Amino acid sequence: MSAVIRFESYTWRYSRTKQPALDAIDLEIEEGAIVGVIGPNGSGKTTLAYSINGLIPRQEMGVRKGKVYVMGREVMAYTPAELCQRVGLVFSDPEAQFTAMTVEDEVVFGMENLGLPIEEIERRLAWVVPLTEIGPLMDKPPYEVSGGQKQRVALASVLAMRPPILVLDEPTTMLDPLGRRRVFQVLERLKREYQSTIIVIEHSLEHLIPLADHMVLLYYGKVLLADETEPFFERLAFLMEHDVFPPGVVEFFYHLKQAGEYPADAPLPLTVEDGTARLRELLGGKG
Amino acid sequence: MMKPEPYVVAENVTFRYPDGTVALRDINLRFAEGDFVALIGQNGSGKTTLSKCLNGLFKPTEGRILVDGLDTRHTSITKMAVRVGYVFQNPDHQLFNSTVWDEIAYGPRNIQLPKAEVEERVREAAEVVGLDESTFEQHPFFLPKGLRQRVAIASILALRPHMIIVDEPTTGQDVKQSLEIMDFLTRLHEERGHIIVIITHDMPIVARYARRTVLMAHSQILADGPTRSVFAQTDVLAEAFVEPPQITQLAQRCADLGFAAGTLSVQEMLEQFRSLAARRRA
Amino acid sequence: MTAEEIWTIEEGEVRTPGIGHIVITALLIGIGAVVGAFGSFTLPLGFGVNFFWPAIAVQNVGGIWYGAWGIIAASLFPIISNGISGTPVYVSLAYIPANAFQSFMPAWGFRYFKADPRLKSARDWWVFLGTITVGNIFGAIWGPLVVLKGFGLLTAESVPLFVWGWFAGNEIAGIVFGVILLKALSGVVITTKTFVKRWWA
Amino acid sequence: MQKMHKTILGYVPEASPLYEVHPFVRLYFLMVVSIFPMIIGAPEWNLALILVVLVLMKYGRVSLSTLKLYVPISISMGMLILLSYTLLGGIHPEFHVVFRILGFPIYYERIEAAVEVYTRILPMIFVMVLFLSTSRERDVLVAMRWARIPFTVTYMTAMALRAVGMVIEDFSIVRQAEKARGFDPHGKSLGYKLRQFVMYIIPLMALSLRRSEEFTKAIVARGYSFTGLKNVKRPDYVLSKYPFRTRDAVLILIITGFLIGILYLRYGLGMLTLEGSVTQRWLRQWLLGGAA
Repeated sequence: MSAVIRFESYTWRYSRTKQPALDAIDLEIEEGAIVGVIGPNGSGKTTLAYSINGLIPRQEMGVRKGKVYVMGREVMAYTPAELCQRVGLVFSDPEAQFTAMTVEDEVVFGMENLGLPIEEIERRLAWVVPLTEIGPLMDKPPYEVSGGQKQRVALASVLAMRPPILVLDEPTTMLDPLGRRRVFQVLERLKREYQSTIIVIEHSLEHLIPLADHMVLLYYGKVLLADETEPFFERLAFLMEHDVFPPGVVEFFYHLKQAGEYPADAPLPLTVEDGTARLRELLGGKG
Repeated sequence: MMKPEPYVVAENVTFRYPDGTVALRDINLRFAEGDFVALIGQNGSGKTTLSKCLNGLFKPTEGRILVDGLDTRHTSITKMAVRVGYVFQNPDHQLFNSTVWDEIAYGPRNIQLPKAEVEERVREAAEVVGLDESTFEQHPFFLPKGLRQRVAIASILALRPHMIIVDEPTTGQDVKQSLEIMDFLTRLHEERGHIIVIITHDMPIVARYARRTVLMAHSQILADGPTRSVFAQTDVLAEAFVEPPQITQLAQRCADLGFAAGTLSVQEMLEQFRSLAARRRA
Repeated sequence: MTAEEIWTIEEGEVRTPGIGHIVITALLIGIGAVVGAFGSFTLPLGFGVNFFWPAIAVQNVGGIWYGAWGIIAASLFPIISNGISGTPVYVSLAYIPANAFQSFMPAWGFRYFKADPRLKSARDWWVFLGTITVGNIFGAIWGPLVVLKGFGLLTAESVPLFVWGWFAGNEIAGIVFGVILLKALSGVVITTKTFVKRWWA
Repeated sequence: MQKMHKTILGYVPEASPLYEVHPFVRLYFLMVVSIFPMIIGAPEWNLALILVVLVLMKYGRVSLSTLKLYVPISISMGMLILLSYTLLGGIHPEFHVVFRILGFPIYYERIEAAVEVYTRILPMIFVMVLFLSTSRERDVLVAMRWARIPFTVTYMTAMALRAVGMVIEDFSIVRQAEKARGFDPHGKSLGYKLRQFVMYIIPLMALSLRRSEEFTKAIVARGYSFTGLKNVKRPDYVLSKYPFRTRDAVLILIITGFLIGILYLRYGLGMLTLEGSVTQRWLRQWLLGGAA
């Protein structure tokens, strides 16, 4: 597998701050991987996202050093139009990205910008609308639908442009649990059926962990840890020192492991299902 | 122990928007001294409407709400504001003064308190939320989001409402910041005796902080009781599309092994595990 | 930042019109339309002329902060706000020069005299008051005299009432709201990329 | 229940025949028919135009209750014109005095002129109400796009219309937030009320400034730039959903025909003026008893 995104001692400092938001980071993201990016607010997660699709440096004022390669080419070597066909970005506040009067207009906006023929637009609509389940909303103003629906509309409008790389910046912060689950279901399908490269910035680890192949911990401008998901969470003490609060199941088994009540060589279960099975093994042995 | 007198009593409250949509249907609810309550449920289940009814911004279409013995329908908004404070979700909607000081002083000045008293209250509210003096002359618009939220809370605290409702205090905050805000609300509750109501989607936060949980769905109250027992009602939660925290789910799936359905923390889970394991070994 | 620096483009600084300016223009139209319609329903004199018209502040600060973009917004939003409050479309269209000029005057004045939008010195205040007054005088003459008289809605004798109504409605609201907005938000606006130092960027 | 379309000014049944008409035709109707009253001087013809608009509304199943919103405005406008033409109209010895109010002469010529102006303004308002109550924001955009107005302009219009809705919503939340802090305008002085009222504008503006940055990023991230892609023609998917039919072309021709006809009648044949109109004769009969 090859790196589809590569940061090379990349630094970005906003001109309004003294500290760099990202400080000489090196990071590679493999094609087809789903990568979860976590870390406290102010760690540079959003800066990372914007640096991949060129909003940084184009729409922000600041100082940039080092390189970011997307599909083998430096970000600045692309025109904005070329880049947005390769990297799709979903923002944390869906409302802030709606500028059209109906959901339909919102979803076709990006495709129109790409200059796609009408037939192709229709074909893509036929794909993305059922995928994100926004069919009944097409005629409504995008800002009048519910929070979870808004986020799916935002996702659809980016997916319709068929970017091979998808970056989601806290896509579920504004959502209730059901809305959150449905967004992750869409990502799940994308992973299964389309092998997209997806980068998700998220606080809600519960949903992220079962989906992610890799995890990255950003901490005040530095990449402190980047690994496959399971080994990543084996270093829980380190993570907790850096303000990562694991979901209950992971934490529970971590404590068991520390106390020698769970085999030291067994992987930590990362989901409720996994945890249930492990717990039954532990207690069922003598039951 | 004497049962505390309810501070807020909602009786058969129905609320209809002018366009006819029913947002609340026949709500009966009491809040008493010592309550620290989480109001949970899907978006659109009526949580925010209910809160706005409790502080008199909306008047019930049917039924009535008594706050501190006063009927919200016949009580001026000023009298309500010093009893039930409501912190809006987006601090940007409620910050409109040009300095932090004026922002916090807005409420006390509005109820025409003498100058010395206004000053005392502003200082106190700022201290409680941890705003230091250097911010007083700054423009709220320039502050980072976390601080803006604190200013918003302080501006409500300065009115010294006995009950404080905070709409989604943790949205957009990372886990550490969320815990800080919640710890600070807990201090208000324990040290100053405020009744606290939080509206939230964050179930681990509910499990950790709220002693009582009110679950809403379809404009009605589906469950109301100690958080532990509300989270134990899996079928009701499912009906409201709410999932309890992961550790609670784990306990519930292993209920047949002897775990309590109302397990709220990893610590409780560990204790149960150890006693179960010990029993098995015996 | 001094007032002089606010309006000077440093060497190597690139300022070009961008999407941000289109978005700002659209949002200014949005605010202006709502605030304008609100004014038209509260203290109307008639035909879109009001005794107190807070939307003038959007025209003033829009021009100061965003130059030509603010002027475009100022010209267009009254069409929406007047339309909602029942002013025929051609009357609204004919008001455009008045509305554009009311926004142009402060926009030009602050740039020409290098005044600070945060209203720091007495001079800044004079530039603000002077330019909005000249703008409002023009508007107050153009609106009632050219448009309303032109459409035959007024007699020559009743024009002065409308001239005074238009002028006072704009002048007072412009000072009250304009000063508040400039003092409160200029500090942030001038540091943004969309702030317009010349006319378009 | 009938399926309804939300329009700028309310709801229209989806089955409304007016909704079948291409949005551009509706915009053309607004722009052209609004000119008619400016050409026509005879009040009875302008009243007839109002009747036509009312019939169209009825035919288009537009709820006539939307008109209620405009009753106060129409009345105050009428009063204003009447005042301007009578009490504020000055002393004119050359005119005929109909009666006096507190010694101030009310002239026949002034009343006549007021009636003419008022009956000109009214149909313009009616045409506007018809347009607003049968068009959605999207229709305005489709109409503009169909007319080949540059995309940047139509897109800005779309965002502006979107911003209107957003600002209205913000406005109501900000007011609630003020109330929640005990702001109660009842029984307070005007100055106090005004000061508080002024407060609204800061959060409204501040929110918009914040959002403008997010909007911009979202638009740029989806590939929109001033110039568009190099060598790429921007397709118009939305427009393709609104086919322009022969019927629409015929309607445009009819509206244009009316415009030409009215221009010819007025300036070619000197008809449709106030002078010699039925209304003028009635007014004279009634107010002057046939004198003059």
